[in-house]
Amino acid sequence: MSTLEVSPLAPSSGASGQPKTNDFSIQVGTVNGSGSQTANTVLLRTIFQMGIPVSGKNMFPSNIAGLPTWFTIRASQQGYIGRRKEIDFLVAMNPETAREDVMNLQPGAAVVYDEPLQLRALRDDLHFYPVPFDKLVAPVCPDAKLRKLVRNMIYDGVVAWLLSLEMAEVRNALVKQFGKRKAKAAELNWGAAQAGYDWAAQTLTKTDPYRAERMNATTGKVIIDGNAACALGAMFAGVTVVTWYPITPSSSLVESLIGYAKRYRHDPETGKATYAIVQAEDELASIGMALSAGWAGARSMTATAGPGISLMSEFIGLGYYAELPVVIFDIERVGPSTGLPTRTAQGDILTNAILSHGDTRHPMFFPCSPEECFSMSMEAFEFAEQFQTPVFVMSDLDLGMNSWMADPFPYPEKPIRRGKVLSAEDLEKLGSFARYKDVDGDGIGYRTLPGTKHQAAAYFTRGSGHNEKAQYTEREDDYIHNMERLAHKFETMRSHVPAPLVRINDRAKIGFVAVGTSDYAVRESCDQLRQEYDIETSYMRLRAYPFTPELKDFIQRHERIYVVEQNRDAQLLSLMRLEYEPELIAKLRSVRYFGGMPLDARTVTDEVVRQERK
Amino acid sequence: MSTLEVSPLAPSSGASGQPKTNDFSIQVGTVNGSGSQTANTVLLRTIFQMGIPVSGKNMFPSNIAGLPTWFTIRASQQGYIGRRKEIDFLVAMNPETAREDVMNLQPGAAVVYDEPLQLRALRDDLHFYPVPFDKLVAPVCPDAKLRKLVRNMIYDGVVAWLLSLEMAEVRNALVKQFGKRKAKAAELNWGAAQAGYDWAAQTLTKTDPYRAERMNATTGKVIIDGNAACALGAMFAGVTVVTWYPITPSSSLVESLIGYAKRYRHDPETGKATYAIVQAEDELASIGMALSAGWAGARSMTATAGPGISLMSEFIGLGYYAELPVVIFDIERVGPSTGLPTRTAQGDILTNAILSHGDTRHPMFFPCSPEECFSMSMEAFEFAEQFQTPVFVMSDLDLGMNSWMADPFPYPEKPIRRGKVLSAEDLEKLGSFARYKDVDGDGIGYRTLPGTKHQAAAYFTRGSGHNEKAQYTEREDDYIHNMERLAHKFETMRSHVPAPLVRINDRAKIGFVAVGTSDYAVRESCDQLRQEYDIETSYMRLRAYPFTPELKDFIQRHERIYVVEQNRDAQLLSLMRLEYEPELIAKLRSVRYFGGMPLDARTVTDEVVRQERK
Amino acid sequence: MSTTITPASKKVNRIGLEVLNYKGSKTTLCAGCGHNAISERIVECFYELGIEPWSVAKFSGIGCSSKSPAYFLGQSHGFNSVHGRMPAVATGAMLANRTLLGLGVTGDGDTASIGLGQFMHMVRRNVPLIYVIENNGVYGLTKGQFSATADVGSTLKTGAPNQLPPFDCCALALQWGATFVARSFSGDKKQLQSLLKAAIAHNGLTVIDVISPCVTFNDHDGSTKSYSYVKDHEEALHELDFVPFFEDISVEIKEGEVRDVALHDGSHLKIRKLAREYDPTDRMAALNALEQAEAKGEVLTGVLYVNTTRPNFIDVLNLVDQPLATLPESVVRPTRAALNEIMEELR
Amino acid sequence: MSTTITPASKKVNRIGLEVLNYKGSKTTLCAGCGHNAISERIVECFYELGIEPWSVAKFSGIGCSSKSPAYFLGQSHGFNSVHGRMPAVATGAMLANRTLLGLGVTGDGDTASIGLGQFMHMVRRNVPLIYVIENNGVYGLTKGQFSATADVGSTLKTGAPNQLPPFDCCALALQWGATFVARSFSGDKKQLQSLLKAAIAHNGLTVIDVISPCVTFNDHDGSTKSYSYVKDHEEALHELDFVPFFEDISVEIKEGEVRDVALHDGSHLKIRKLAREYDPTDRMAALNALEQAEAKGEVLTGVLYVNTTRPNFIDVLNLVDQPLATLPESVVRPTRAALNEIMEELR
Ligand SMILES: Cc1ncc(C[n+]2csc(CCOP(=O)(O)OP(=O)(O)O)c2C)c(N)n1
Ligand SMILES: Cc1ncc(C[n+]2csc(CCOP(=O)(O)OP(=O)(O)O)c2C)c(N)n1
Ligand code: SF4
Ligand code: SF4
Ligand SMILES: [Mg+2]
Ligand SMILES: [Mg+2]
Repeated sequence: MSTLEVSPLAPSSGASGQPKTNDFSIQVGTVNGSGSQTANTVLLRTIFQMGIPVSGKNMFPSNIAGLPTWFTIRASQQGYIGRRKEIDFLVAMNPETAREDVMNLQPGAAVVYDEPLQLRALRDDLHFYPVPFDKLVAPVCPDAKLRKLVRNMIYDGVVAWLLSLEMAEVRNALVKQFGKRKAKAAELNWGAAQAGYDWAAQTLTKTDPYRAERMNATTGKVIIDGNAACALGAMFAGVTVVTWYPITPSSSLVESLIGYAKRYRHDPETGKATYAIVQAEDELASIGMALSAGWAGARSMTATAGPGISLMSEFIGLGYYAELPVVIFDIERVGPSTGLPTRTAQGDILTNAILSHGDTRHPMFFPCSPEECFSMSMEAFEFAEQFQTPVFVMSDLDLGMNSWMADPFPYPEKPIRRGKVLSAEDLEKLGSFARYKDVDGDGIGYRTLPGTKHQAAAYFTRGSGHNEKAQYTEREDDYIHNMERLAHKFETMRSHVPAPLVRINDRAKIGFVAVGTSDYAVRESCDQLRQEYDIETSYMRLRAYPFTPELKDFIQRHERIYVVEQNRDAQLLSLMRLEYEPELIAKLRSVRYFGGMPLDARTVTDEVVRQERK
Repeated sequence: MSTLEVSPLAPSSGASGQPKTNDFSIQVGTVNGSGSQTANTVLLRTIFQMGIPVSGKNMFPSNIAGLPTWFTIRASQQGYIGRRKEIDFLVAMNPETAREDVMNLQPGAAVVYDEPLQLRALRDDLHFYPVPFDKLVAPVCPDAKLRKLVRNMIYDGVVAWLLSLEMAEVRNALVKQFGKRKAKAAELNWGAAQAGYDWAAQTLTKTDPYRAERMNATTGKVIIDGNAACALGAMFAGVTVVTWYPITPSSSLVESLIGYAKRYRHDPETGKATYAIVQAEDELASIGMALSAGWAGARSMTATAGPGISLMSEFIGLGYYAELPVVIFDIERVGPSTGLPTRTAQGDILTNAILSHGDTRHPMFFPCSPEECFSMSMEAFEFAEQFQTPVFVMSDLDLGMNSWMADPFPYPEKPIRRGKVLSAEDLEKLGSFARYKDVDGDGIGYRTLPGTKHQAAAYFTRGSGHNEKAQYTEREDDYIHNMERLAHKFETMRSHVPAPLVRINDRAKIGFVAVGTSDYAVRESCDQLRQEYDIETSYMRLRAYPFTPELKDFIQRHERIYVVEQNRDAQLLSLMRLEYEPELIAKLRSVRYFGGMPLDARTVTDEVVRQERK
Repeated sequence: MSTTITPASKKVNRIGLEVLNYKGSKTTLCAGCGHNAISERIVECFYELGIEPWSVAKFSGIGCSSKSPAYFLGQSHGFNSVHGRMPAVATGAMLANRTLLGLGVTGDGDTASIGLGQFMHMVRRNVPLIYVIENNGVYGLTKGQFSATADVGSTLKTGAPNQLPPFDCCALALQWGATFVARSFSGDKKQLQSLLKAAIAHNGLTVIDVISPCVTFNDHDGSTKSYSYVKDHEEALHELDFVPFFEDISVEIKEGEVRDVALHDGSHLKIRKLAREYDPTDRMAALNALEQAEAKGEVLTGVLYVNTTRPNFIDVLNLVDQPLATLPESVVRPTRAALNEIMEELR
Repeated sequence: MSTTITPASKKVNRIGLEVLNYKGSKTTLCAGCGHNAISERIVECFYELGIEPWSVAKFSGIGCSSKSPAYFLGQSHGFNSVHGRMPAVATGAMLANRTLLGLGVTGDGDTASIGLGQFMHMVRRNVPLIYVIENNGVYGLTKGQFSATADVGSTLKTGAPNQLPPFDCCALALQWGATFVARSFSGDKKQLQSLLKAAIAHNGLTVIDVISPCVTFNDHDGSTKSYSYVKDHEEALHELDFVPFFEDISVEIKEGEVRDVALHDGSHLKIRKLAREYDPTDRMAALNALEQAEAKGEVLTGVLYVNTTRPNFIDVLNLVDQPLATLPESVVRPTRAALNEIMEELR
């Protein structure tokens, strides 16, 4: 049948127009478990190594093999690395989804596809490039068993030719990917890539406008996922007790920590570990171990996602009320209940702020990049020990599991501070201490660690009523006094959490407020609004809860504030509603998306324009 | 030493003034486990049987025996049965607390106490009545082992004489208390009561102004605690599966249900049970069983308190998202974590509204009296099945475990409705159905029960992504569509939840809003504000979340709204802040109390006056 | 070219249903996953015994294994719940409707890690339910971490060895109250079939621990749950034969070394003794056998324990025979007189 | 009249502390509660062995039993956590500081009902810890409902009988990884003392199930956990004698029917066999003994199982000898070079 499809197949309508350089998005539609990961990463790295700002996002199903998966790569000379909905360049390898994928394209997009799929018939406004993958793979990969994997490298070659990517960088990327040890595999794949490239060069005529051109916008940068960055932050923060229970999308955080700790956290002489990483039986156990390790003086953490958060809530309440330091990494995913485990969201913001029964409030940090995953993880450990309370680091699947460009992480120059801990010597001087007394007026008491060699060191920790001396009490006044101190402690946090980042635009009547990965869409949307609608905007990216005074000022400064977030119930905006004056609340508008894909700028821009037009 | 204390001991200062009839509060300070419960209940019932509005509240510690306990009885001809802080009449039996109890009294109060405690020396502005309990008990109770218990009945006799309570009613109360079976015990106690009465009559001279006088304000009424009333509501709602895990203050709810079900829910022929009550291994199991029983078509429930709520949160999220009916009785107690298990609070309001990770919203019913515990329990079961979702009945320790006057419960006249359930016959007509399709525009789909004999009956229930046909999906549009329907379903609830009760005062600039047991303090406070400060008030008692349109109107109607609640973080007010326009929010003020005692009117009045003066 | 319909596919069972009526939606598990084989056995058994699909309720937790109920018995209600809490979910549904045939399918992580407490309490209650553990020693769905049934010395793909002793769900089950306990291997069609059929006939809790290799994360040499390992180390306790109550028994009975276990519904489980005498009604003997097998690195399969006398949880609760779920108002709402009586007592 | 100070109260132990230093605050439990007796034994043992109070960490869940850590060792840090999750809490603290002497005190509800899963996983890990179960078969603090260790046939005050079989925490512990397992009775001062002392010397998880009658809710005739019942049905496995490592052993050793178990710190647990031969190192034998005792309605007390070879969880994790909690920055923060190396790999 392939005779039916003679390339080049320029679109009858939708002229290709002037070349689009370093500004395109590629989507590869495959089946998970088919080993397309390598081919996709190589494609990503090639563009990265050509100095072009790039990001890669993996849309994978919640199963292990056989279901549709999409990998999207966005190259952007302006440095937009958030998701872009419109696909310019489709590589259709999955028979199940190829047709729908093609139908979703904008006119003028390009489609590289497996010839037998006969997609060409579907539309006449696209650039079609049918590729006989099976024919091409056979010669370069004699071993039939391996063909399924190597096959994918062929599209790397074809795409390389079409986008004029540098094959030298494709090779470098391959070597990087396979490392020294797997040189043979690297060669095999290189062969396939070349075969694809050569075939394309001989057979195809390029009719689409997309092309890459070397820049130098990525020099010195690294590519890393947020989970690995959090792991590094924890390791350099000196974490000593890590307890976890596997759950997507948080597992890879602890798993990469395991890998790094193996290399950098063993005693050179004895080979013994300076850390404990324990896979618990469930999240009740993992948080219980972590909390109590914090109680006993360790820098402790756990990582989880939605369902784990729910299971941890009883213990988190104990942590709040008994005042125990621990860092909880919540890598958010979609949904109540099991939801969509492999989709991204910012859906635990409100839940975590008040997690557990009774009156509670918990601090949250919101990293938006690998750099911040690294730095904020370290800050979170300091903060947890300074305030003797559980701290949530709120990441999400998009940040945690996708590949991001980042500046190399700076080595932490500040020494580790362990908070208000009394040593035996201190006790010798003081004679005694009252665990829950607000000595310094900041709401934070002094604690001692079990094992402190002093008769006055001991105190009794409990989740039931206690007075300043940590003695059991059911007295009305003791209880109220203690709860008011806890509220005061929370107020103290406002001047110690990471401050927001703000871009004030004096001509702007409206401002954006967002946290975490919504940042990329918002930043791009600011430009879209200016360029397409000349609407000027200011922008404040919050980096923590409780909110700092800057947020209030920012709201006051503007007529309308668009709070952008990735959940249904406007959870971030809700937290603002809880504490602000009506005049400020009156200015708050909500832009929400909760479909599980990384948030894109167009969605934000359209919604803002819609509301502005009202 | 008793020679030192010759009664009568009128206060040197603080003249007794004119008699105070049917308006006094009695506090009995004892040690828990000392069997004062009987004596106190008899005292309560005596006043009740004399037709005087009365309430009894037990302030007990979180242990089983040996710690201080206070029982307060309030008699009020005006019908105020909320807590009153000021004690008029103290019965001091506990050496540990007697002194502090006496020091806390208002001038002019009366103190009946165990002579050896020598309290008289403490103050000269009180009416002291020392009683030689040991001397009096010996003759009436030969068996020394029993004296500790019988001893308490003596103060009933003494108090009866001092307050001129009718001994005939004391006897009736005793008989009622012990029932036919324990006639001997009743006689023994009766003897003690008489001994106390006779001794008082001969020895004491009454100098205090407090006295009781027969009324007819209690005719036909019953005395019952809220937990028993909820149990009866559940039984008459036709509950079939009850799962629980013991926790104060909810245990007695299920325990009284066990008692009633044993009597009224067994098949007369076979003696088999028409219900299952299962003590689970913990709250994860109890809610899991209850949810799934609801899924399978049973009317199911569980009862718990704070810590149990936290443990249930993962399953509650499943119940919300998979749409499973279940009723959860949350008998609120004080605190985050273990807190003060035997003190009362309204501290789970915000937690329960959004319980579980991700975007969730849950309906809550707020009973404030035994009558409503009965009626709302029944409504809750209907509502859970109508909306196919978990419903919280928000009671508290004060309502659940204390003794309340109530009108006899009316027999439910409405037939039981089971919501949108398709039978085999329905399916035969329809041919097929889509579990999560919004056929009727109310956001509620139709379900089938497992075991329905029809090929089209089956569907697959899951907490992961599902489409209208209940098929697995990870599609963006399916997920958004379903979550929006769930939000719509929540909106539909507004017109089906129990409506608020409102008292509009046309001359009032300010209004109260409260739920549950805060009602008694607020109603009394309204009168205090009028009488003492002539401040007129309107009052709306909410009975459910989500809020109904009436609340908005009520807020609009008034200049300032005082939201009264028993927690630190203004949780009820927070829920209003989440959904109302700034103009309405601007009117909201907060009156909070979180010390664990039942809320009293004076606390409310003082706080309102303080804020009004500002 | 199109395939011609073979008569086989038109075959129906004793209640007139085709095998198609017992299938579920297409599996999304890995090709070759042991779980898929188990799903197929389930389809066959329910088809062959002619069970009404709508009388069955399927339960599972979370995991690859727990996904599988979507892939069999598509005409039965299914409840894929939360991780590790399926025992409570199954118990609740059986309380609501005792006439359901409950079938739980779960994983080793779901059961022995997060779910161990609920599993043990379900066992203690002897909830009438078929509880199938698809045991691969790893967390498949989260990409291959160890579960609490991973054997000492088995290694992850990364090469990390497991150093903690495994829980043996069969030992736990038979020691603490389950009344039918067996072990099998996803690759052993015949044995698994007779076990499932016997389980369907059993009245009480059946626990079947099925070694079900994870071809993606745990089918390498280091793993004691790999196909090769189990094939080499499997030691079947005995040959099994199952006679449904609607088949004539006499013809089947063979004298001699055959032990016949009569199940509550009149069907028979016939166990042909192998060399060693093995009495499946002796709990301690069963424990010892498991202990010895483990010491020898063997996987002991077959019926480990049967108890046909202990009452199940529903009987202990003395529930009426009809499903509680659908009792009429007249039965579940006490009379006006009852309410008056209660009110009188409270006056 | 005032009491004159007796010389006894001035006595000090080998580290110069008075018994007062080992006491806690006044108990708020019921007079006569078995738990109080256990608290007293703990005070005596730690005093007599001269343990530094500040080297001990106390853990508990929620319950009357779990309140008791406030009533002994007032100079030790204590953590009264949440219901049923003490195993995780104790494990976390021991990970943070391996030099602590961990003492967990909990109840049967806390351990066998809500906490069963965590208990089993702690056992599997052999966490170095003394885990004392104050077993009264009921929930004391919530006023007397059955726990999962209530024996079949025992009745509530209301007369309701328990119909489900009990979990035997000793059987569970010794079968799944605990390395020192014993049972005792709160009324048996001498035995409980030597068990606690041996536990202090043991390196690994010690589980001591102490029958501790609830005088308020479960000390009536129907109860198999009542004083009278245990007194009548107790059968001590053997006489125990404990020799701390700092006492001269030779003089103590008696030949003949005495079995001497050397514990890791050099101290000795000497078990005098009674009539029946009993080998506390044989797991299956221990299980059988428990099984038989239960059948006979006996309460078997003494050391049921000892294993001095299995490494504890801290050793399995290969942790440094110093407490992780207080390792210096130089040790826990990798070098600048390390970070550079990592960044280079990511370029
Ligand atoms: C509360 C919670 N924690 C963690 C997870 C993540 N999770 C999903 S499946 C799974 C393990 C499944 O292992 P197993 O039960 O053995 O099933 P298998 O995939 O091996 O068949 C985990 C930990 C979850 N879904 N819920
Ligand atoms: C999550 C949770 N559920 C329930 C309770 C209520 N509760 C307190 S103690 C207890 C049982 C204690 O029984 P046990 O462990 O045997 O201790 P005992 O009082 O008998 O010594 C329960 C159910 C709780 N505190 N937390
Ligand atoms: S990952 Fe393992 S368990 Fe999961 S489907 Fe694949 S083979 Fe089966
Ligand atoms: S209730 Fe029972 S367990 Fe609790 S303190 Fe009293 S006697 Fe002890
Ligand atoms: Mg598994
Ligand atoms: Mg107990």
